[in-house]
Amino acid sequence: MESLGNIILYFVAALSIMVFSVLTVTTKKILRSATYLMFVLLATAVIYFQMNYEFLGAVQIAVYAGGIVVLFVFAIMLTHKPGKDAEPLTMHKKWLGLAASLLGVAVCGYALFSYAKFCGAKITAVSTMDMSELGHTLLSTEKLGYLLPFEAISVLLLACIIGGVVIARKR
Amino acid sequence: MDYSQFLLMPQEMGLLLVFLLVFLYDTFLPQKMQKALPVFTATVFAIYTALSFIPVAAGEAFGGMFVQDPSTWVMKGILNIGTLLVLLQAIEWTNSDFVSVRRGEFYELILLTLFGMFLMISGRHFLLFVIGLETASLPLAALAAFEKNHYESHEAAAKYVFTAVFSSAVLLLGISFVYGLTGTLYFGDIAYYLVGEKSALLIAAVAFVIAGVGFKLSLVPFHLWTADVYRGAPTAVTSYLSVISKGAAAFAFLVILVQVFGAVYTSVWEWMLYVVIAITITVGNLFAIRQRNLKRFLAFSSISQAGYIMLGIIGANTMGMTAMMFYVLVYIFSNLAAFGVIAAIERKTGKVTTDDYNGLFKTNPWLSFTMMLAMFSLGGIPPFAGFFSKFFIFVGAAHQGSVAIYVLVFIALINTIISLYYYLLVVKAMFIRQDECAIPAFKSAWSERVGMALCVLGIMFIGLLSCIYTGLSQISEGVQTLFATLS
Amino acid sequence: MPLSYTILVIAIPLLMFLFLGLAGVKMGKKLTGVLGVCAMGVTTVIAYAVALTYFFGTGDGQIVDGVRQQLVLNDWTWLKFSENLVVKLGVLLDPISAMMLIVITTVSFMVHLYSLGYMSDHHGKPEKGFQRYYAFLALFTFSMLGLVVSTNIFQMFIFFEMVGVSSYLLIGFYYTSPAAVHASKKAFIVTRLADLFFLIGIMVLSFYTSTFDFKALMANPTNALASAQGATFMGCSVMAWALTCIFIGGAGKSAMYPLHIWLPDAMEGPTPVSALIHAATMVVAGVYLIARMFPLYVLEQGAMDIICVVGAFTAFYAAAIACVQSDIKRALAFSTISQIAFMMTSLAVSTADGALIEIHEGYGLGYMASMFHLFTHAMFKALLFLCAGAIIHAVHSNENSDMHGLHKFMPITSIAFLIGCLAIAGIPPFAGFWSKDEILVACYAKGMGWGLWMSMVAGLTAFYMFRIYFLIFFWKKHEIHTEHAPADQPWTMTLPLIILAAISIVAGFVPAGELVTWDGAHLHTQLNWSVAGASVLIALVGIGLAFKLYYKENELPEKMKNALPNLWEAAYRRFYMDELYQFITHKVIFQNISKPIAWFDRHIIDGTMNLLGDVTNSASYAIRRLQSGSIQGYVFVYLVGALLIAAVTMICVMI
Amino acid sequence: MYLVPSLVMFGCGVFGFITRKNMIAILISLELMLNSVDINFVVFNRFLYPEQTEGMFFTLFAIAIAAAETAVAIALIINVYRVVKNVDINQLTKLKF
Amino acid sequence: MIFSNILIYFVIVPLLTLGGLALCSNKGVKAVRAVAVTGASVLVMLAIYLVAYFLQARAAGDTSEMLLQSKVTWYAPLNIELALGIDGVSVVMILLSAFIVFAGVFASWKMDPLPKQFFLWFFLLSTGVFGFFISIDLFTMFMFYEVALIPMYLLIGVWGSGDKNYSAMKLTLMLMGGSALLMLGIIGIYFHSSPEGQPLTMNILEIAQNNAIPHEWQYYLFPLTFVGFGILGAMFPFHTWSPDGHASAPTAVSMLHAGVLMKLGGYGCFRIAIYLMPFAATEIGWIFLTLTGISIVYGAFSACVQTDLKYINAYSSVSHCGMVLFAILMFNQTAMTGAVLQMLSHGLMTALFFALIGMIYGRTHTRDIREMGGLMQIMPYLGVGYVIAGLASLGLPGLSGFAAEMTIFFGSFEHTDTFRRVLTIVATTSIVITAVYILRVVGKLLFGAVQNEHHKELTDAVWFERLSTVTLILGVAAIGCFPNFFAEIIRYSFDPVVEALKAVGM
Repeated sequence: MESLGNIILYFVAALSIMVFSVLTVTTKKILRSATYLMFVLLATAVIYFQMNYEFLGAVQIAVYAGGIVVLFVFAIMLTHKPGKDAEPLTMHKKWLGLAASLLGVAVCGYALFSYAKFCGAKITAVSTMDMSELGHTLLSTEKLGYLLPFEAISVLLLACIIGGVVIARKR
Repeated sequence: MDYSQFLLMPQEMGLLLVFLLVFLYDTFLPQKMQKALPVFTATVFAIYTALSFIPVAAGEAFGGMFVQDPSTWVMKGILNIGTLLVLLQAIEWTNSDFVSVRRGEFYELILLTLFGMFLMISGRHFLLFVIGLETASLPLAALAAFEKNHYESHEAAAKYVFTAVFSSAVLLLGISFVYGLTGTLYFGDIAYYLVGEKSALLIAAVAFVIAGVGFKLSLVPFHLWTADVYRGAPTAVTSYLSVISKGAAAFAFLVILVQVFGAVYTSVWEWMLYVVIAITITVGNLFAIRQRNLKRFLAFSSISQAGYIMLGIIGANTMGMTAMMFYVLVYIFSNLAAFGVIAAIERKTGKVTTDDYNGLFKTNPWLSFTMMLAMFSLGGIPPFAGFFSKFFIFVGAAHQGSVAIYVLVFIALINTIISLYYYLLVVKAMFIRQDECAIPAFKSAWSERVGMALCVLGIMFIGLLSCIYTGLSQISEGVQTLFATLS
Repeated sequence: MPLSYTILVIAIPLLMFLFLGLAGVKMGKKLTGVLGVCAMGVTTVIAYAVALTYFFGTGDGQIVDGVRQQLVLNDWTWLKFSENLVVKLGVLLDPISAMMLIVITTVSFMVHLYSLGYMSDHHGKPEKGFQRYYAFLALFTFSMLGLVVSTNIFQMFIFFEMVGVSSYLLIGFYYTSPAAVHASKKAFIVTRLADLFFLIGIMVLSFYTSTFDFKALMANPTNALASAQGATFMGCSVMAWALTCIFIGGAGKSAMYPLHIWLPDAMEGPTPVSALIHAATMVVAGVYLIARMFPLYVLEQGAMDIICVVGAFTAFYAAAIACVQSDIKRALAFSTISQIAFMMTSLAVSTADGALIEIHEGYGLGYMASMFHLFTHAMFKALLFLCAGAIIHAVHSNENSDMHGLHKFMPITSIAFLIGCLAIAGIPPFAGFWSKDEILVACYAKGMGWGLWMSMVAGLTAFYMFRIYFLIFFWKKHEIHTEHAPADQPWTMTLPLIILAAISIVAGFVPAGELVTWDGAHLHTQLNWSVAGASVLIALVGIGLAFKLYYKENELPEKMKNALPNLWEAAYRRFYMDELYQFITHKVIFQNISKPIAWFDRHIIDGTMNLLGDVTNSASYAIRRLQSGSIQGYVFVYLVGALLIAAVTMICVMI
Repeated sequence: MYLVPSLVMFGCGVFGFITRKNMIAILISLELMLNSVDINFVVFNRFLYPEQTEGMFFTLFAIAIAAAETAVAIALIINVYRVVKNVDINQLTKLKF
Repeated sequence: MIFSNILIYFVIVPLLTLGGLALCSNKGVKAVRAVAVTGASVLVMLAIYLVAYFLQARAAGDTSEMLLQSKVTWYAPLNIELALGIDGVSVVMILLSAFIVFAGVFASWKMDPLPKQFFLWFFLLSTGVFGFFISIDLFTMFMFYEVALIPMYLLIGVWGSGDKNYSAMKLTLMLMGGSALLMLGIIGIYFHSSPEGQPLTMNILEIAQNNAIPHEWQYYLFPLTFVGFGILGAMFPFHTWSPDGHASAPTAVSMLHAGVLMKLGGYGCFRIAIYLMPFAATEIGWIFLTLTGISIVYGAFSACVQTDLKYINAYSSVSHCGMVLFAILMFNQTAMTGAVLQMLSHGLMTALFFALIGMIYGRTHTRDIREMGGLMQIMPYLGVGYVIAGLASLGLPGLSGFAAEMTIFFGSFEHTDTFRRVLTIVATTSIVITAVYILRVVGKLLFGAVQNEHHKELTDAVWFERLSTVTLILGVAAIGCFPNFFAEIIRYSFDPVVEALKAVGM
């Protein structure tokens, strides 16, 4: 795991996450913003893969990069008006945003990095979870089993579907 | 795979069953029968509510992820009652012209959000809790946008959904910190790992969790969406948002704070909550003073009421828990009575400001009477239920015993005077002010009247009948394990 | 007649008051008047019977060892303050109260009778409040009788208040006249102020002696004084303070300087009322109070000295003012003040050197003289006032400039008035001579200076009385202003004049020394011829002077007035005492205390309360921007709020 | 160290949320925030508690939740677009004070 | 069974009256009056019976602190009971309330508009008042206390006059502010009501018995409760609701408020603040003693320059009620007895005043004394009534004020320390100032020439007005003539509290 390749890969992924994140929120063109988001999400998936959470990585790509970003693009297309994509930021808002995000980063960063456990924590034993095990856990009713959340999220999705229908209906 | 564990959650299952019935009715029955859908829903839900008070076996399911105990049972019952009242009051509205096409969805969404709240109440695992929370909030955005012919409705929905998602991001961040600290998401286990913990990460985690749940409860400074959404959303949805959603969040909050973070009560969150409560009550009241739109007004009033509800939590004792549940119950009746009147009048005349209510007593004495009782109850005037709930909540808080709590109670009491002021403004408009063009006399629909009558009964008798409080007290005494890790 | 009937003397007027007050409106005038007079007549008869029985009877332990005892006849608990301090209402008979019963009932009866005529019309119009008038008269009579028979100092206080109120009601009888209303208000408030001191005095006294009861107090005055041994306040013993305060209470009722200002104004009331209340009875309540507590006062020389000085000064002061008044009732009022001051002084010149046993010569004499003078003065001053009433009734004016030369028109009145004047001037054998002589003797006993001073005042008395007399009845020919020529009044008014005149002639021969003494024992007095002679001489000089100046119209008075215009003006304006009071009440109390307090209340206290409301409102207004309507703003507040909570807690917990 | 990207991502999300005018851009910022939380979970799971998988599962569900949220939000945005004919967040300030 | 206790009927009867009124139709004013009169009469009869019962029980040698005790557990988890009981003080207070309610009904005979609603609120208020006096449980006392307060808002707001919105709001908020302090105080007392380990209680007698409130807590709780009740008792500087409130309130409401409601303040101060926290009372009572001393003189001086009849009375009430609290803080039997006598006296007398003012106002439509004059000629009945009320107020023997004030002064003077004595002397000066303002108003209002020609056409009182005032005048005279009857009922009720005070070194 701790091979140089892995490290380089990680750095590439981490760097692209950071760079594209910044680009996502600073670019003036909305469509580009969505594209950068996709890069961020893909880079995230890379990190997941790198940590041996293949399933998670796959879901990330499928749902996020594949689903959500496409949704975004559709939405942009639907609402986009040519020539109106330039959105100059007011200075006032910029400072507010910067202040809030810096404060957030500072507080969270301090909280995370002051926590002793994290310093020097290494990836130790790498035990991959195979698909069947994962599936069983997902449908288990024991402790550390996720049947109930699984069912619950189906209700959530159902609710969101109905909600979407309500919203989307013309009348 | 022990699916019998689902039997431990009869209330949730029942609710889903009601949902299914409504769904099937809505989907498959012919158009001409659709008009009866609201009544059908209300009836079925009433039956379900009555059944939901059948005591259920306490126990854990899904490895401790889901807990059914007397307190969750009664809390769900309380929410059922509230929802029933909301449904009753909504009947007439959902049959109105612009809404009737979508009335089926209205009921379905209400039921599903209620299900989400049940998960919040009973969930003892952060994942389940978050799912519950989302189920309880996302469809509400759709509900807020229900009145398509009103611009405000859209704006309200947008505001709601953006802040909701943002707050859920913050909540998730907090939970991720908790996970980082303890490596588990089961409430009981977290508490175990947190004993003696005192790190910046924990503090950040607690703050973010408070922020995330505080959003639902609309605590200051996480409250700013409240007024706009209440104002913009259809009144039925507003009333649902203001009481049911709040009640569920309050209970879940109690569980999280006491059970998960109980070990760090004095060291971390007591003072956080202290400040939050103080400013919540005060700011809510200060905003409420100037409101002329009754829905906005009730939004701010509900913010300060949330502060009072939190007083039951900050004491972190069974007395406070009893008081909190009692408060929620009373609050449901009081607030729904107010919203019932507002909804009825809004439906008939479209008027929602205090000035429109001038001279209402002359033309519509019963509505004014109901409204007055609601205001008095919210303001904590005996012999109405609100007085008792306020008193008990103060007692519950003061039971904690520190001087700081007494100061907090004092602040809250001073605020009751401010709140009384604006509640009396409404009473003044109805009873004292005269207006040539007062709202003309009209007859409200039977369903509204039943709803309001139930509320009035509740306001009048919940306080006087001590058995309710006593029962709640026994129940919270019975779940003392919740407070086991309290430091 | 059994002494226990005394209670009737008090009860009948009370019942009359209630009856006339409640049912009077429904009754005719005649009936009311006759009923009132009859009731008063019965009361008078009973009072005489009781008093005579007391003075001359011997039964029931009235006299023990040659000393006439104080008898407590009824004692009903009215209110219990604490185990010791119990307020009782009862009847105490002793020489002075028995004497006062006679005085009060006599004068009251006369006035009742007189009023039948006097009050039947008011400046020619039928009097509307006739029933009310009789009810109030009965109330006053009741209060005054209750006062004199008080068994304890608190009962005395109660009835002090009661007579104050009756006086208030009667002065303000013509309530449509602003002057009368003002006068009644003034009378009440001034006496109330005095009563405040009375109350404080009672509080102090009763605190140390643990009793209100006169009998208990007077039985052993040394003990009573000793109970406050060592307790001092501002260098004087508390008992001296207490007794002084009580004296101030009495001084208020008895119109001693500087609390006399209400009495002249009180003449706004109907004249019979002035005769009854403001000449004969109520105004002597203060003297009576001191006399009642005489054993205590005598042992507290400091208090006694104050009384003495106040009395002597007031006597002169009032007499001086009386010399220049043109309103006959006012002049008589100042004369009353002066005469009461005589009584006060007479009481106060009594001294006891430390122990009660060593009786000074003037000790018992002053007391006796004072009471005797009280008695005679009541009679002749009532006479004078009733005469004045008759005159006023005839000419519808109080000013002597409207009178002059009435002798021809009202001979009976004139003669009665002359008798009154002679009596007050102290010409033998009229009543005033005897009593005033005793007073002067007592004064000379205290010291030559006191005696001379009081003799001079006596001379002044003769002068001003005859000045009035001459100005009314002679001076010049009467000019008829009204439709009818003035004439003697109907019998109801004339009869009392005659009776009182008769009493004024003979009252001096009452053996006061044997009947009215401080300890109930006989006091053998004899006329001190040197003092008597001197005083008669002075009186004659005064009368002569008055005759010279005022018998016939001449320029002399005007010249005198012009010679000392300031003095005359000052005396006419009563040495500006009213202006001083006016200044204190209106400028100081109303303008500088009440108004600022009211302002403070409205603007500061109430303003603070309103400010709280305003601050809340403006705070509400100030923070409304928070609710900007922008989602991003909301989220910003949300996030910063959460982060701040976290950060602050971190700082607090970590440090 | 693995948390730095997530931290930056979260910060960017906040920044974007507060500064952008376009509602869709705001939603994109939100996605960043949600995603950063996911990374947190995964990193914690892998580095601190590798023996179990709760973080991973939480992320799994969180992705689903995020998807649902996005769907509802986008539906609403489009709905708003229908009414006010643009997606400028500053339009949504009619309800205030 | 609690229903066998006569006391509970003091709450039930007004409630039944409420029910009866609710059943009346909105149109028929006759039925409303009939129900109201019936209710009020029953209350008076009950009260008289209660006095008789009390005297008989005491005469029979029943020396327990509270008579007619009975209790029903209400909120078991908090140990809240519906505990009833009366001592002499409550008995006379109930009597007073009953009489004033009775007189108030007649004073509002012609209430317009909405007579039914008026009486509904009116009787709700009386329910609170009676409930307060019969309770010996902190919670129920507090509850009834607030029940009595809130109808005030509507009674003033709807049926008042002048700047009624402002006054009603101010009155309600200030009194509710007081009750907020009170609630905190009660909660504090509750949590220290028993020694460690024993169940907490709300029962006043038990709390007093336990005497477990730590001294350092008493320092906080005493001011809270005292000021809480003191606001209702119009204690300086929290009296400002009183002038405005009274000025705007309709007649019967002013009567009830000044006559009864303000008494709740004094009663509560004694029953809760001092009785339960004797230590703090002795330690920091002097602060409040000073304030009440100021109240007495301040109120009187303020009244001197007012021109509105009701303001005069309101300030006069500040002065008189200050006397009540002043006497209560003197901590001895005599003064405290005087305080209760003063409550009775002030209750009746002020009610009488307000009744008369209401009747005069109803005729002249002004309360400004500068615009009136010579009313005695026009309406002699009301004039005489006013003079009697005035004389009672300035302390004429034979009317109620005198006996009460004297008892207070003599009781207060029993203290030997200079501070209290000086205050007592200061307080006594009020009798002069009172005379000044009373006579001023009587002189301007009733005497002198008629100021306004229109007033000459006015009529005198009619039968129900007469009945109302006569009831009160009789009460005033009864207390004035036979004060000992009342004092004897009251006096021994103070034994427990005086003993408690002695125990802490008073």
